[in-house]
Amino acid sequence: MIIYIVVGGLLTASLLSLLFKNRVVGAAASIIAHGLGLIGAVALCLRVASDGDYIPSLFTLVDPLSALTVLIISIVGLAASVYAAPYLDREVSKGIIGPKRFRQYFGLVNLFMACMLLSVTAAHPIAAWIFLEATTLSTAFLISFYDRPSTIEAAWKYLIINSTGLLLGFFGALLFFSATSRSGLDGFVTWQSLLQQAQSIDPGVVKVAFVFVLVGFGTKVGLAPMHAWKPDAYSKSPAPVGALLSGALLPVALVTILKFKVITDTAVGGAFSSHLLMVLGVLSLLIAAFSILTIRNYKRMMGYSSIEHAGLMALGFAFGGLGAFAAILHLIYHSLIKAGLFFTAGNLRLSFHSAKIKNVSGALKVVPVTAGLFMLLFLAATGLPPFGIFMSELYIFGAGLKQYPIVTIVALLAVALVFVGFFRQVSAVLFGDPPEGAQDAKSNKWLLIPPIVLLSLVLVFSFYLPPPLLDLINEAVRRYDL
Amino acid sequence: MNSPLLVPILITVIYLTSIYMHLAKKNNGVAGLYALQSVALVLLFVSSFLANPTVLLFLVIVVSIIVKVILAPRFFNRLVTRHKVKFTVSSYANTPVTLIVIMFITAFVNSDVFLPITDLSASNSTYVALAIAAMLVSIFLMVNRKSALSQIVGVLSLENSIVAFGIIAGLEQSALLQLGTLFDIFVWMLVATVFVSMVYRHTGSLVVTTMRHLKD
Amino acid sequence: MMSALASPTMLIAAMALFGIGGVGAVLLRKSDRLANYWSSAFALFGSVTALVFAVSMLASGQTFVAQTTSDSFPLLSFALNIDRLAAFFLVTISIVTFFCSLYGIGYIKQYYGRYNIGYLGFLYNLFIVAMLLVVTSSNGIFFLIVWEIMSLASYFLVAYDRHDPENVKAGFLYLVMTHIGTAFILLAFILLYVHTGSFDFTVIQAAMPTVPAHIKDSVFLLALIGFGVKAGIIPLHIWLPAAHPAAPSHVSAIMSGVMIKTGIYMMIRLFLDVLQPAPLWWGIVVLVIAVASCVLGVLYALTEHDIKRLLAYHSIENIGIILLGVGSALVFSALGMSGLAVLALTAALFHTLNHAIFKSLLFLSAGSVIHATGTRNMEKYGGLIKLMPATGLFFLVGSIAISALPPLNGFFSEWLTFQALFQGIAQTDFYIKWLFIGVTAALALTSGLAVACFVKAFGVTFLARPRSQRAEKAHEASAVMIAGMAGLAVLCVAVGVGSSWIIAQLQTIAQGVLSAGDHATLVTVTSGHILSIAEGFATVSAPLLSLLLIAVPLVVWTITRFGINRSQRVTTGRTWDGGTDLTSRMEITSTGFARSIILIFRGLLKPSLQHSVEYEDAASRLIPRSRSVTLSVQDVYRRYLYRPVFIGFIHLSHWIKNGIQNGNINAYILYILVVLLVMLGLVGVW
Amino acid sequence: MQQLPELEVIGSALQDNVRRLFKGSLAIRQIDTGSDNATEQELAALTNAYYDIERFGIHFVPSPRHADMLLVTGPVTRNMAEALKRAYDATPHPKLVVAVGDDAIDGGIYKGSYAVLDGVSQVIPVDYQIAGDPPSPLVIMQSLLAILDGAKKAPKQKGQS
Repeated sequence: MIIYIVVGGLLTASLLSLLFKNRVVGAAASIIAHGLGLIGAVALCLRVASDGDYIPSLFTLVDPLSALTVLIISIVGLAASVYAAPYLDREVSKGIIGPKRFRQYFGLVNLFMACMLLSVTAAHPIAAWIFLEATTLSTAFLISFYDRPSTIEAAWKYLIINSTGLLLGFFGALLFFSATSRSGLDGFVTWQSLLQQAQSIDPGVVKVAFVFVLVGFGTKVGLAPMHAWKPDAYSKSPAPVGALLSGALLPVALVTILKFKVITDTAVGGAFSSHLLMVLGVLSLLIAAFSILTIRNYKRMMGYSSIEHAGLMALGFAFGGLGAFAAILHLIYHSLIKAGLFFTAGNLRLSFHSAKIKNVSGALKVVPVTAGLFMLLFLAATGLPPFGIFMSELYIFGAGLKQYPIVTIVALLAVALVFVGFFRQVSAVLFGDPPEGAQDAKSNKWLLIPPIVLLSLVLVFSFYLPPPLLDLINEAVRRYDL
Repeated sequence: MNSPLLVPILITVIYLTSIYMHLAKKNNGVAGLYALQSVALVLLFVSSFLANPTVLLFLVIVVSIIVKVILAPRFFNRLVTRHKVKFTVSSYANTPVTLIVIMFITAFVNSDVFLPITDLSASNSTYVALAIAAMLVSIFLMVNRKSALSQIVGVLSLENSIVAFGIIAGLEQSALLQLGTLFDIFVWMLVATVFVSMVYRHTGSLVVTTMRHLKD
Repeated sequence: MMSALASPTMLIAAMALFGIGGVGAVLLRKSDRLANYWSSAFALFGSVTALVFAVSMLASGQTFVAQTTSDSFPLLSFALNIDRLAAFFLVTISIVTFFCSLYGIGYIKQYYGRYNIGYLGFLYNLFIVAMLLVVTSSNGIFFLIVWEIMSLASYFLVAYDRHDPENVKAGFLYLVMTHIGTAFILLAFILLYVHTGSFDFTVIQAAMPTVPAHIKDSVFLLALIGFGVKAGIIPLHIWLPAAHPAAPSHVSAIMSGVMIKTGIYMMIRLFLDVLQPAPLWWGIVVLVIAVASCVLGVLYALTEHDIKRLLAYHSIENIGIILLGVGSALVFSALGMSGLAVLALTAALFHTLNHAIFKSLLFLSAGSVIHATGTRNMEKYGGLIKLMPATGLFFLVGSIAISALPPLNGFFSEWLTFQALFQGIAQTDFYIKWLFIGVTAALALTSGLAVACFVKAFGVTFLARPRSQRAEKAHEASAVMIAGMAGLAVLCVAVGVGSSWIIAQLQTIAQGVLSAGDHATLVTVTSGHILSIAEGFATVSAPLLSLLLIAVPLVVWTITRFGINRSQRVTTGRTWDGGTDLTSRMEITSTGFARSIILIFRGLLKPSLQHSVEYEDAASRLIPRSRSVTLSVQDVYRRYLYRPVFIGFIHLSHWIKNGIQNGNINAYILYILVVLLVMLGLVGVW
Repeated sequence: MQQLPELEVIGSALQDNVRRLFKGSLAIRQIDTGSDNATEQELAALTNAYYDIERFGIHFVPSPRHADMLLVTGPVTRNMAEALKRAYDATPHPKLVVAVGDDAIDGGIYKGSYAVLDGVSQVIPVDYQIAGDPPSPLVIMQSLLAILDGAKKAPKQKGQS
């Protein structure tokens, strides 16, 4: 029931913000709904950790990995909605957007959240697909939120590329049913039944199907070379939307791929999917690394950073074993850190009125707290200890080195290059003399609390994983790594 | 599949319409071809319904007709008339090259790679291959054409071919999910047409190549 | 009593003290003074505690092992292993941090109101804690975590004075280089993990016989590069001359004095301990790198006129000298000459300790000079000994020590290194013999150049007349700063005089590292002070030598004063200037001093010599108005290695980015189509 | 050719004195305090191949630091007074100061000019004077001999001021 209540709450919040003109109502309603969502997610995780899969109805199936993803989505979602209210407020006061846009924002964001939750908990692959497609639709208007030519361009690319990708994914998903439809299960196939039937699917079909699924959902994850929409969409959308796209939507799509991967692995062994994931993972890492080196816009940099991390996770799952464990850890860390980075980037944008790196400098002088957070989150994102991504990257490389030395070494060097590029840009943003007209967003502390909370959370998880969380991760690894 | 003659004709229609979309010079023509393709798809549904009549499937057929055959082409035509963009913009490859690429795609689909899939429905393997070819040709439409409208139609045609593939290969889903899919597509269409309008408003044309400002 | 001091509680107490100092400083950040006093005081307490702990560990000879495995993360355990080697490095670190913290109390005052002192205190304490943990950790992951924290803390300290864009750039270069180094270390540890199944050094060591040789070789090379970056070996040194000057001077002292030694520590730990037995070529590689580092390091130092960069290049030189010891130890142990290996390692360890002491002394006194004059450019100094006599004296002591002149500590470790090399020449066969002959020659050259360099550094800075207004108004450092420097200066002398005893102690440490028994003793100390190598091959007595060096001048002076020139009357007049007034322009400059040596080595240094003449009348070019000669030396590695690589990457980046992310949506969809078709094509393969 | 013996005689007498008083080497610093160069010509002639005074142990040195004797020429212009004083200070004890030429003694033909101080003795204590405008080399040598003879008789005479 939990999940339905949460989704119901989100939809109600969506409706409320669309119906009421008062912008406080929408914001308050969605923060409350997201807060409820987080409570629900924690409850769900505890329940799944103690009792195993949670199956409230025919349509919903929450396994450990889904529960983890729900938790991540809820944390990022709550942080984003807490951040969004003061952020949009400030944009309204600067005249960037009209006051009426609040309604649109909160209406769509709640819908977006609901779709993600439904997609990741759906028992049926096609249902998961339907809700994933629905996220594309709800976010398209969020990306074009500022209604300028460039945002329309970004949203158009997002819409077309993702729709194409998702339809390919749909086709791949259909192919997975080739076994089940004949064995009389007719129609309502869940992930579980599909997995049980996996042995009976023709290996040839499974392979082709997985290629389609990987390319299709990989588009949504943002694996190179299907990544092209990412820098555009991330840089043109409002900061909290970027946080949601990177911190919540990416895990949802990745988890969907994993669910298909485990079926594929059961049918044709692990090597096939691993090799494909590895190719895309390394490609993502390399393209991201080289792109970040000379990037000129720090919000686009976030996009490439997401691509890099998606590549790392793909590698982790491809290597399996310790790598899979690390990849799930990485998933958690990445979502929290990247959301925090988007928030600090949003603060920078509010203070400097530009996302171009050449227009931003001396942030340490103008907005010291934001700049400090930006620095720390950057260090966390590029895998410096004591932040957890260091551990997860170490494990991923450790898992891969023996069997795939070249892939691992290339990945390691690419990660180092990402650090160099990222650091180059961060250094340019933080130090130096600030340009004229930059002012401290004197400052609504609610613009700072979400990234601080996320950073603290990462720091806590970097040293200590609460036992239920660890159980969930281990159980997920057991299930998804064959 | 109880009507052995009908299916081949319908699937060929779907395949051919996806090719003609490459060649059409007018936007209305592209919309019309989509309507034709959708009719063929609906007829495929009907043949499936005749074999296995259920209420939900009937509902699917009705909704399909409303969304794909009636609403979608009307949206497109209204877009065309409102923005006075009767002729579609050019494509990257000229007609012979386009045809050669399509030929290669079709040949690729008929190669060994897709053997396991075309064998899913042994009796209809040629038509399964045609459906897949229609898919890839639709994607190629999005690559080749510079018009925003063509890209939307490309996505929709891709969807049509996938559904057609599902019907022929016998991979039909629970009708409830098909309704969900249809709903998605319907919303997608609304969103996409709104976006086409926005694109026109901001760039003054439907040429997607004008949208090349977001680089690096 | 001893066992109480050597208990791990002391170590934990030290860490806690640093922790209180760091966190307290952040909490007290509103008041600059309080934050400074608080953090420095606790750093002092922490250093003393750590020092007491480490010394009593060494004295009692015990080994302390502790381990806490992490519940959350597999393979990670917070494992400490404090053997004699680790304890020795603990001693070195805590001695230096003690005096630097003392000095810092006074030095930090100049940052009041400009920067946040609280964060400085936090980072400073964090930096020290991380260093202490680096030399004690015995789990690869734990090590990497503290290693990176150490790098990160020191990065923030380098970039602390952030209003100077040069410092920011230096910090960038430093963190990038150190991060790349860490990537290599990471790879080395992962490689070891893959082949031994553990990140624990003890487990790895136990499993070493099962590791294939090529893996060991790869680990060696990776670790050499990775730790070499931190140690600053040539050609991985480029961050060092940029970063060390950028940090506040007491931090530079720690970075140059001990942080770069953590790289040496890990090389000793891995090459001579964990990865043993090692093939011969490892030692040869290390020796070659060591020679390059010491010769080039001192040459670049000669060309510098930035006092801290000069000192930083000397750190490279001294790292080279230390590595000569380590490399020889590797060669000897590969040849089965464990006695010689012990001798060489003892020399390396002793030089590590000595360099830590005199280099931090030099950095601290350079810091006082910079504090007083506001510039790091030696051409703007001059005559400072009259204005800041104490600092001048300490700098002189440091200079004598680093120039390896008796009776200060530097002499004895370099002497010991020479002895190890001589033994190498004497006892090895043809090829290795010639290797050692070359290496010895290089070390001799280095020593000579080092003396020249410090004649220049001391002379140009402290002698003659002030060459800038700031130098004329220089003032002596404050009392705490003098106390910090004085302590280290006294240590320079004390370690020099007591070198026989210390070498004997270090020898037991070296024996422990190389698992060589007492029989492998080449260094003997007879009658308490006479140090003898290889049964009388060479002997030296530090106390006698010091006595001699004090007595001879004393005697000479006495005889001249009271014997020869009894009736001499001394009058003090002004300097004879030939009738024209003396100006600072008549003095020799640091560039002028070094010019001839630079020109001798122009093949290596590739200096650029530029003459430019300005004429009164540009058309006729008869009467020059001014004539200037610019002699500059650029780091060749930077110009020919790092820059091209960096520019290449930038070009590649532009190429990839503009090619792929070209803004055309049709192309983007084409990528998807192509990937799809290619992958489908590959289905048959996999 | 008749003069040669005289030169040799004076020279060897000088050499004897120099050997006795200065252990074989008398170092002279010549200071030009604004002379008309006539005296300098004659002093320079002392070192030419004909007189070659160096063979008798008398050297002209570049720095007063090395000098036993200062040969001061010129009427002491105002600008040179300070330099002369410094050179005198820089010369170690014991030292001999000899004013060479009439203008060095009392200003000579420049006497009374606003630009000169009328003689070396106005600035530093003068021990001996060699008259002449200019004195010839031989005269100078003879005078030097006389000076050294005088110095020999009264060795404790200096060391003053």
